[in-house]
Amino acid sequence: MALVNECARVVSNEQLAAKLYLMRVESPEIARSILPGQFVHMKIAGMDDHILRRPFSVYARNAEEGTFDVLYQVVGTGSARMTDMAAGANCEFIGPIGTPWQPPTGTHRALVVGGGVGAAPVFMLCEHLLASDVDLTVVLGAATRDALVCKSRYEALLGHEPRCATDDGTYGRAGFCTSLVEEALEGANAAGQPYDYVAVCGPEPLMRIVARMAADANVHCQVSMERRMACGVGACLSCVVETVDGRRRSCVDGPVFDARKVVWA
Amino acid sequence: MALVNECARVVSNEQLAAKLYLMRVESPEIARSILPGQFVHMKIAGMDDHILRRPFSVYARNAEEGTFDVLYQVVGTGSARMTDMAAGANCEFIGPIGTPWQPPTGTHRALVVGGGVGAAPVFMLCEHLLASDVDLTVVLGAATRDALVCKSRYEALLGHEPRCATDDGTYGRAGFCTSLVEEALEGANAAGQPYDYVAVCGPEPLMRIVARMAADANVHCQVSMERRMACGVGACLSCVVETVDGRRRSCVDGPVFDARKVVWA
Amino acid sequence: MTCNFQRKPRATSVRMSVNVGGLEMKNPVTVASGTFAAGREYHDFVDVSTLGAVTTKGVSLHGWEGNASPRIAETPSGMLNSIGLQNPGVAHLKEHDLPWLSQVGATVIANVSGHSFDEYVAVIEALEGAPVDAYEVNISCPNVDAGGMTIGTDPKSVEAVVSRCRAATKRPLIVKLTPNVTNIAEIAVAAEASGADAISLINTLLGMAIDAHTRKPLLARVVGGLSGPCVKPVALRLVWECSKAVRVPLIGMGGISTGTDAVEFMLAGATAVSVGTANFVNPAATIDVIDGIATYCEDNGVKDVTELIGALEC
Amino acid sequence: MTCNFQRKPRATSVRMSVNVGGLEMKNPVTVASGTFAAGREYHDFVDVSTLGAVTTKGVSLHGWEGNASPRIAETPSGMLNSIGLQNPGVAHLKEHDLPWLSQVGATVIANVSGHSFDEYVAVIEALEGAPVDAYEVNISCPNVDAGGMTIGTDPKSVEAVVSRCRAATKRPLIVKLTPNVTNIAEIAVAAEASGADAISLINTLLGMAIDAHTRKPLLARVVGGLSGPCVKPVALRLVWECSKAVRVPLIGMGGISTGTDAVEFMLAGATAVSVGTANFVNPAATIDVIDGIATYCEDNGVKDVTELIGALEC
Ligand SMILES: Cc1cc2nc3c(=O)[nH]c(=O)nc-3n(C[C@H](O)[C@H](O)[C@H](O)COP(=O)(O)OP(=O)(O)OC[C@H]3O[C@@H](n4cnc5c(N)ncnc54)[C@H](O)[C@@H]3O)c2cc1C
Ligand SMILES: Cc1cc2nc3c(=O)[nH]c(=O)nc-3n(C[C@H](O)[C@H](O)[C@H](O)COP(=O)(O)OP(=O)(O)OC[C@H]3O[C@@H](n4cnc5c(N)ncnc54)[C@H](O)[C@@H]3O)c2cc1C
Ligand SMILES: Cc1cc2nc3c(=O)[nH]c(=O)nc-3n(C[C@H](O)[C@H](O)[C@H](O)COP(=O)(O)O)c2cc1C
Ligand SMILES: Cc1cc2nc3c(=O)[nH]c(=O)nc-3n(C[C@H](O)[C@H](O)[C@H](O)COP(=O)(O)O)c2cc1C
Ligand code: FES
Ligand code: FES
Repeated sequence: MALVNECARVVSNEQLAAKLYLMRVESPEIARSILPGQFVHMKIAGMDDHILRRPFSVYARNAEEGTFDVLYQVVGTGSARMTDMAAGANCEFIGPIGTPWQPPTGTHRALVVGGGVGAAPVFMLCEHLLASDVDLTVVLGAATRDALVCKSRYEALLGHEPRCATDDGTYGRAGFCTSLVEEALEGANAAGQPYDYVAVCGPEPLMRIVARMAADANVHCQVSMERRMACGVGACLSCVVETVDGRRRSCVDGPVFDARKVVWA
Repeated sequence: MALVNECARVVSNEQLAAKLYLMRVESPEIARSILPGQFVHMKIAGMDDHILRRPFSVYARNAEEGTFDVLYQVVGTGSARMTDMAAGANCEFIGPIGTPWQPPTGTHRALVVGGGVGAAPVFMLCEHLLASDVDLTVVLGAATRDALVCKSRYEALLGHEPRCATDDGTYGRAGFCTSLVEEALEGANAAGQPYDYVAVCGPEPLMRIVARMAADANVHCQVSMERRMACGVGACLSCVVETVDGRRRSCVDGPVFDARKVVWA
Repeated sequence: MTCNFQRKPRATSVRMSVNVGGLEMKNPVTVASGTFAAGREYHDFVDVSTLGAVTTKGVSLHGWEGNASPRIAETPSGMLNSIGLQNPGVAHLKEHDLPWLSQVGATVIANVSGHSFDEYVAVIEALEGAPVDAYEVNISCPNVDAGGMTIGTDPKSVEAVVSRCRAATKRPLIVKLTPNVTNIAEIAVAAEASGADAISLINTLLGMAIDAHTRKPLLARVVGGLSGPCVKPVALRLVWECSKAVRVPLIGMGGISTGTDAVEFMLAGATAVSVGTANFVNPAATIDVIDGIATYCEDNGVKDVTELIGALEC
Repeated sequence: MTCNFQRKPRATSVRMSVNVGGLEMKNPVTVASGTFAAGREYHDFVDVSTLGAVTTKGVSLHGWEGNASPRIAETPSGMLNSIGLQNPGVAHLKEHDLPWLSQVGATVIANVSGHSFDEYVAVIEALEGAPVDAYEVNISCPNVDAGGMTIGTDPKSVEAVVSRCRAATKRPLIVKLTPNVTNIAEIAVAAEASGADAISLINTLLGMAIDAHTRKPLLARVVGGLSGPCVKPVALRLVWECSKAVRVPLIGMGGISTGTDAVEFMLAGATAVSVGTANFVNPAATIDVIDGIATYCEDNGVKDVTELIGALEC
């Protein structure tokens, strides 16, 4: 799929929780062609002294209406500036970029883990897995109850609640969601119905631990690696990830990598 | 009068003609204390890669309501950005800066000349002269009829039309307003009622010619010199004007200078 | 909601071609090495055969793995990078990139790196049979410990490496200078005297960024190279100084994002220009720069773009 | 609609004082010479007696008239200036400015300029009886033809001028370096070896801006000095390199606008910092920087601001 630089229009941009926002943009080319796990590289208007684009995963898309959603967290200048963008504002996206999630062919049971805003980049994967009749377990982690902003969409998709953990115990399991992951893996093994695919997106320590657990359980695992990016299209080598095959660009050789290939920091 | 850096609020901001806008801001301290000919140094929000402030003369003020007006022309990045500022927007002004117009004590007849947006910085001077019962002639020049945006305010102030010239002949005298100035000076001399003060603000060639005419007619003349400014408060020496007394800062030793002191480029 | 696919420069009556020390370019715009890979990554946005030339990422003999991450940081109107010349080696370039560039019809400048004088020569020798139109010898990379910038700051070592490269090829030889020197004219003169057909500048300014919160540098390698609009005033000054010091043509770069920026470099004395960091912001920046130069020429009655070279009035 | 009149730093429990080569500063923040005149122009906004020190505009023996206009140009996240050290001479400083500074209770660093080694010494001698707390010898101005930067780029002339200034005074002697050199460490070592009590850096980066439309340089003098946020990465790198090369304290500057910027310079090795171009943007920038440093210290459990000096982890 060829990359495009699409001049898009903000459809809506609403706050979901402290520092968490959902932006919907009209961007038909990208909406049409983006695959689960791919991302867009956004030029945020009006921050002329900050020259670089910002990469964001696509949370969901509506190919017919030509829109896609980005779930974003305010962490710095660019994401703060995004909160000011009203419906009708213009912005540019390069996309669709990167490797999509690739469940092994013949996957029957999959475990999908999203930590923090990492819940967004795995949502389209879950849609895809369900459409392929895969038996799906979803684990979501967040710092606190209010930050579990993707839960309702997952509920609607799954027909039941995803398994949730909050660091502060205000919802679901108290503590990190890795304990839920461990239980899921063990439970499946005990039931003689092991997972054949784990996908995880979230903070790097979370991904490292889940990758380890999956390896121990002998389940194929993919992770989505974030790096600071300049070009976002594979040209500048800003964004490399250490892998057993050497340094690989997270923008186009990833962001989705086979977890066994990643050399964790 | 001490300088302040006032955080002000835009009250209105409307287009008057091609590339000409009028902005009214609420800025009580500056509105209260500014004198005719002084200016403000504006920090335009949201152009972070353009770090310098922009100097603007004050066109009019309302001390009671705490507002003042700036008439501005779109010439570059900053002035273009200003056109986007809606009512309620914030901006910062340092002011009131610089030397005011100083008609000699005992002035009876004054000639005031404003070329282009230079019509604005002399308006408060005209108010002051009329309040002091000075016999006042106003000459305005502009490129074309539509650019004579100050005419109606002058009409209301004077009770009659100011003398106007347009470069393209679409209103008043065709050609540069210097011919009107020459006629006024000669007429006054011929009538044995010479002017005792000429004030001129506009493009430097205009000011140079009017200064020459005033000198020839032996009338005290003041001019308002614009320079690119960094600090705007007299500290950086960016803005010097060549004078017979050496290089002088246009921001605080000016912008209003005795025309005979200026060494024209 | 508009997308442009594989843009090409628009038609113009202006004569746009330039000759850079024997290298014919259809217009004065190439890309800055390391910001455009070997063109393929930008071919969705820009028909790379329509550029004056594609300058490839720096290549060494057997390849280098570059520096640790993080490798970039954003700074006011610019960025720092410490990629460290990661590259898979000259054989890979010959096998994978040059055939593709040749097939799409691109003019190619191969940017050459080395840890030693011998390595520079070996890379050129390896490329002599390959479809390359000119070499750009990078003696100015601030991100490697041996070779790179250390060679480019001393006229003696500049002479040594340039004359050896000169002996290795008859193709146009461009020498790329670092701005991190006291006296650029002295370096440029040394390069010219040793056989350079053209000089390109600037490589990045050495800089550093710190995260006050973590008390750590933002780059794993601590220091890196500054590029983007913030360096434009320094780059223009160095191009102007070089243009007064040497007769060979110059390729100017440093913060060029628009046609107007490019015109400024040409007025300061550059025969051609490179677009670097701007590609990251606007993937079709190269075409916008070419079109912008054409517009400037049309608006100002310039029939041949070469009229701009060194036309600064001062 | 708020105005602040003559701001002072807010109260803090953090120990804010620093000693720069014998100069006691109540906090680490002074102003960059030439951006604050002798303080009076900013006293409506900032109580200048509350600054670590006021560094005065460069002064020569009999005064200079500086360069022609235009003298400034805006550039991406920065500005160029070619003021050319316009100043009314040391007698004027002694008569008009130093008494005022002394009366308001300011700590004073006098920035000293000269066209010759003799002139630097003569200016210092003229100031020896005056209320000055330290000298900053500017061997780095890019905007004058004689003296200035030409002295500051060669270790030999640095040694010559610094040792002569050293002999002329027992007061703290700060030497201000130019960034336009290949090897800053070599210059800093020369200054230290010749008796400098402290080193300040950076002066401006030499740059240029062109108006493509008129085909003329934007500065009458063609080239000028680049300052503001755009130079911060270069300045930080040079401070860090100097901090590894010398033992004397450093005053860091170049694009500092916020407390966080100042902390970054201190982490890189500066004992104090100067606020320059930022004053033009925000006339109370100095106070915001002091308060910002205090906030950083409070938030990070730093009881004494000197704990920050050189505390970069890398
Ligand atoms: C492939 C990919 C997909 C992403 N998807 C999402 C998403 O769906 N939702 C979301 O909220 N965020 C996502 N991110 C992270 C997002 O790109 C950064 O939060 C954003 O760039 C920060 O910009 P800023 O200007 O607000 O922060 P800055 O002011 O630039 O920096 C603030 C902090 O964020 C860190 N940071 C900056 N850029 C990155 C980056 N590219 N990766 C990681 N950390 C960074 C900086 O080191 C700094 O600590 C993704 C990143 C990548 C690489
Ligand atoms: C004391 C004073 C009073 C002024 N009063 C007014 C006023 O009432 N109304 C009005 O429209 N303009 C006024 N100006 C001019 C105004 O400051 C400039 O038009 C403005 O700064 C341009 O900013 P910009 O970002 O739009 O243009 P830029 O993009 O910065 O530059 C565009 C062009 O304007 C020129 N320019 C930039 N700054 C100045 C400057 N300070 N003086 C002269 N030319 C400049 C540049 O050289 C360039 O050619 C005044 C200037 C001064 C010094
Ligand atoms: C990410 C990145 C990688 C670079 N790699 C190289 C390189 O391999 N060889 C080289 O000569 N210059 C390299 N450079 C320097 C650029 O070619 C150019 O000289 C510099 O970035 C200034 O131009 P710009 O401001 O337009 O980017 C690199 C620059 C960047 C930003
Ligand atoms: C308008 C202006 C005038 C300056 N004059 C002097 C001077 O007289 N003496 C001097 O040592 N440095 C002078 N400088 C350099 C500053 O002191 C400082 O080193 C430089 O601007 C970098 O700091 P900044 O980015 O915070 O401005 C001047 C800088 C500017 C912008
Ligand atoms: S961001 Fe440029 S290669 Fe990945
Ligand atoms: S603008 Fe700084 S002295 Fe006038």
